[in-house]
Amino acid sequence: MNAALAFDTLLALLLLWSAWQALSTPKLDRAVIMFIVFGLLLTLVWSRLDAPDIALAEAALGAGLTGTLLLDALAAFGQTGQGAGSTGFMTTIRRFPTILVLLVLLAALLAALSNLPLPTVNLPAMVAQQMPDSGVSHPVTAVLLNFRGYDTLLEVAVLMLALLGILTVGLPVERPLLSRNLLVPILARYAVPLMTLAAIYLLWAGSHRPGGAFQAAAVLAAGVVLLNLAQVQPRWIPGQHWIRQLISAGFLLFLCIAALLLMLNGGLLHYPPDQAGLLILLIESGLTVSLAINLAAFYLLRSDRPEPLPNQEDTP
Amino acid sequence: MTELLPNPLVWLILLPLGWAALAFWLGPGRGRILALSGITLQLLAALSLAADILHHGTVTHLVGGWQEPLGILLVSDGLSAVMLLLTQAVTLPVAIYACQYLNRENRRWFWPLTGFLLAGMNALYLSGDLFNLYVTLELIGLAAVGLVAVGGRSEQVAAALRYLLASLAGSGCFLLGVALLYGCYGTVSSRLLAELINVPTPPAVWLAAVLICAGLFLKTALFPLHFWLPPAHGGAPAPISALLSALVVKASFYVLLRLWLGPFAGFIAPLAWLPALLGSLAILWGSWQAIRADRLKMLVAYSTVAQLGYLFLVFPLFGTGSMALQVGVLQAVAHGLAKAAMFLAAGLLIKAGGSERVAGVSHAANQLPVTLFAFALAGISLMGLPPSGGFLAKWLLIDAALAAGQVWIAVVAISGGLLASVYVFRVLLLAFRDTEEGDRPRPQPVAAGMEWTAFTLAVAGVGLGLAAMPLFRLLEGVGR
Amino acid sequence: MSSGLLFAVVGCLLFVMGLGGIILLDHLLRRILAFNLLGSGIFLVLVGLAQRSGRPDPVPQAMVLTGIVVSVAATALALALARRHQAAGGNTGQTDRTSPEERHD
Amino acid sequence: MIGSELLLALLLLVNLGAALIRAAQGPTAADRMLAALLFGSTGVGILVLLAVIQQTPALIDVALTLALLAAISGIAFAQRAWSQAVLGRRRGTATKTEDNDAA
Amino acid sequence: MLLDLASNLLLLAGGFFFCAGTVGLLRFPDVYTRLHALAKADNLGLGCLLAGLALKADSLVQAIKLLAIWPLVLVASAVVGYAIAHRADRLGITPWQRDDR
Repeated sequence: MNAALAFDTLLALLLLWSAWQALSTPKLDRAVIMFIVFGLLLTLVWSRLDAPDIALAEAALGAGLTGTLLLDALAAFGQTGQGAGSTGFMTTIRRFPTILVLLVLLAALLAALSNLPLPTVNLPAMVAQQMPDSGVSHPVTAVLLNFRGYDTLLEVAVLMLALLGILTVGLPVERPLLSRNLLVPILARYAVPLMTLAAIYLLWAGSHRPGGAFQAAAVLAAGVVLLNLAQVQPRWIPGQHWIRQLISAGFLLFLCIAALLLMLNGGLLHYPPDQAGLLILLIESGLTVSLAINLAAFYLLRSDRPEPLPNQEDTP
Repeated sequence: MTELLPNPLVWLILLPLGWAALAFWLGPGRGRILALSGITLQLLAALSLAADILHHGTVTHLVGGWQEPLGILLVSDGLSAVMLLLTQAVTLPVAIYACQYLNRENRRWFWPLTGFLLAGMNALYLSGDLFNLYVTLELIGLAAVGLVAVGGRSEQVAAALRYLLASLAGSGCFLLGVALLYGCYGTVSSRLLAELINVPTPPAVWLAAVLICAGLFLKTALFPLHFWLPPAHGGAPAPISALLSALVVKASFYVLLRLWLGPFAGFIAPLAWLPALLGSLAILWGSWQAIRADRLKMLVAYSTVAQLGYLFLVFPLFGTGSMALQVGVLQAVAHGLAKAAMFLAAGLLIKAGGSERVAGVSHAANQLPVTLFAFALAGISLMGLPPSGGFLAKWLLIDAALAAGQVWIAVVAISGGLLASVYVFRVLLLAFRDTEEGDRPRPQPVAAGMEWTAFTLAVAGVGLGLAAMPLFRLLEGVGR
Repeated sequence: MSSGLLFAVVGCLLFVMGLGGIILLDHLLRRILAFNLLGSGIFLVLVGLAQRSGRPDPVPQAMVLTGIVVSVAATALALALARRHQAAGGNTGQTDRTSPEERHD
Repeated sequence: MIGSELLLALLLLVNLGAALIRAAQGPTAADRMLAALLFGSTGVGILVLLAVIQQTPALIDVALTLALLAAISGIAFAQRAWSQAVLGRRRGTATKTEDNDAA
Repeated sequence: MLLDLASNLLLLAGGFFFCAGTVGLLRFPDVYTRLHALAKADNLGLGCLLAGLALKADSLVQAIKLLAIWPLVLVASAVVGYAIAHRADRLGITPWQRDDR
């Protein structure tokens, strides 16, 4: 057992160190790489915490989408942002009281954790008890799509909103590729079908073991990003209507099922137990496509105009 | 009504989600008809819900049919019904105004963003689950940030960024508090937590309450955490500023009120002086900045900072047997109506005068009498002159403060009204001033429809003072 | 000390680090990284505390999955805003650090 | 049995710590990225060990996913982000932005 | 058991190669040589580790999954290694030579 504690402690230290590096290092590129490393370590932490679902999501997102998004932004910032603006912390006068407050907060948090009452409600037991009626046999999926499916419905809307926000702000302009090489398309040619396969597996696995729509979507999105890196898939532009339509279609499917259940059963997302499994699979399949395109669009959707002029407000 | 639309509270969430997603499907600039009919239906649903509550008391809905704490409970009482009514009632005129006001470029994603914003707010007012509240807060936050950036001018992008980071830090604090509560009690259901949290309160719960309140202060732009609000609300196109100032900041205030009177009621009362003190400072500081403001919309935005301060003055009055809750809600509603009207009017004044500066309103008295009248009526409510809703709220506040022996609250409330009159009259006096014709750009024509929507909202704000009884009836039995 | 509690403590540290980063750091990209650290910290507290007795609890795990989606969405939006801000000639060391009260133009 | 695997996992974790030093030191950005790559494959190793130690076969899926996506950030880095030989130190050195030898 | 012995030996070898890779990453003088060290850890270290665990796997499916990881990492490290070395060359980083110091 001591080795386990040593493992956890070392992992915790590495995690904290990489986090600190990501914030404090004066160089942006190092900060981003440290953050990618942080994501990898976090995957290990989630595995240690018996949360393979989260580990999957973290691995798929961190290695795929988040990493590339940050590296892309790094390239955009690299030319201007390295200088004086990035020297770390601001003037001492301003930062001192803030740091003091943060330290007090930290001390309070640690003190609060040191004597915590035991939970009064045994929610895991209730989940276990209702599992047979949930339509799936994996508890996390049951919570995500059934017991707290309403949260998931809103969460998908949050993802669409982020894309809407990006469209409103104005998409970044495509930057020229720095270098190409022949191997990447070859890699993409064999890896992307495998990723698709993995995504389908994760989607299917979700009903009885760790996996599910979001993880599958993250893997699929990573595949699309890889295709783009391999110059197979060009960037998307806002004029491509199918992108938007597929994204909203998955969400609307979820919404329609929710509304139908409300009208037939009198309860929002109130699945009949014997059809719950099928409905959840249907919803998850729709969501996988919609989420994957939504996530990929964060990276792939780029402006087709050179540099949109800041338009005058309020002129009809 | 109930037979026509069963489960109005669920439809209040599903309808905006549906039309927002459909508008997104349809593409840039589309979805106006969907949106307007959707909001109208929502208004009907909110009315029907309010009628239900008046007759049968609190309405609940178990999502998925699962009991708490396993499932999520949607719950609506008088308080949430009032906020839902306010939300739909303000959005409808603002949406009509936006149809004419926004140009093609600014209208591109306005409808889906607004739809998701409405869905987020309605879901928030109905949620009985702390984690679900977090999701709705994020929904509102992201929608609002997107709306702030509509138009894409560089100062708007800067304001949106500042707003986004503040909003994320705020909801982060909120979620950490929720995580601590889950760690202590094993549930995030608001109702169960209210039963489970008892005295002596463990330090972790205290800390959770502090974190949650701090996060919500930040999101409600309570002084000194208001730094993000003026550039965001002052920089966005007028109908969007109206939505943000009138409605969005009230959502996080509502959550605060709910938790303060619900799960935290047993132990947090000794801290009530803090929000009240910060609220007082907000009133003084916000009014002062509004008086000094150079741009008209900045003036109105700082006025929001000040008026939000009033909302926090009621906290020490809870539990003193007074009408503290009624006062707070009335102020929220009165400010919502008045501020929406004021922003809409300000947008028209700017458009007609061709200048964003306060000085640009000169001549408005001849040119846009209806708009100016709407601005003045909204100002009356903000100053707290009778018979407006703002008057009733401030009068009851002073009454309750004196009854509770908290004279300083009454003093702050009165001086806030005086300061408000300074900045309102500053605009009005300018508007009646005649300047040389050559000094100013040619006036732009403004559609009459927009003038009248602003006017309607302003009249509603004033009329609220005369018709507050139904609102008080709805609020009976809340927070007990 | 169970690994749940250990990582909950780590989560607290990450939260404070991230919050400090959002408030104190200058560069936008760094502040976005800080927000992600803050989010991860909260998620660790949520799951770690709930599992401090060593038993897995699916409810906070599902909540964290929801939270991760939300934070990915927020990160993507923040990155787009930051890039736009920079493209418009803004200084990446956040907007202007002077408080908005001080400028009224 | 399980103890020995745990010790091996611990050893790999120590390896990770050592690789972090390289990631922190650089000196070129590529060195950091190499360290991150080593993190990826060591991470995969630790994950499969944990799968055995904790008897959670699902962690093998996590390892598989990680292995499948391991190349992406490295490629993105080389193709999109790495534009200066030593970022921050030798700034302003002319770099060839486009090389089409592969095309 | 012979199988157990083989498995443990493979695990040990895996650990050794990982360590060797890390030492190389720390001690080698430039990007290209470090890349070489890294490949040892990726290819041999992980390969031995996976083979060792596959021998002990509970089921055939699990063993196949474990072994499937290996080619994935092999190809990934080859491609990324090439991409980084290629780009380093393009950026004008000259390979280290003994008399450089």
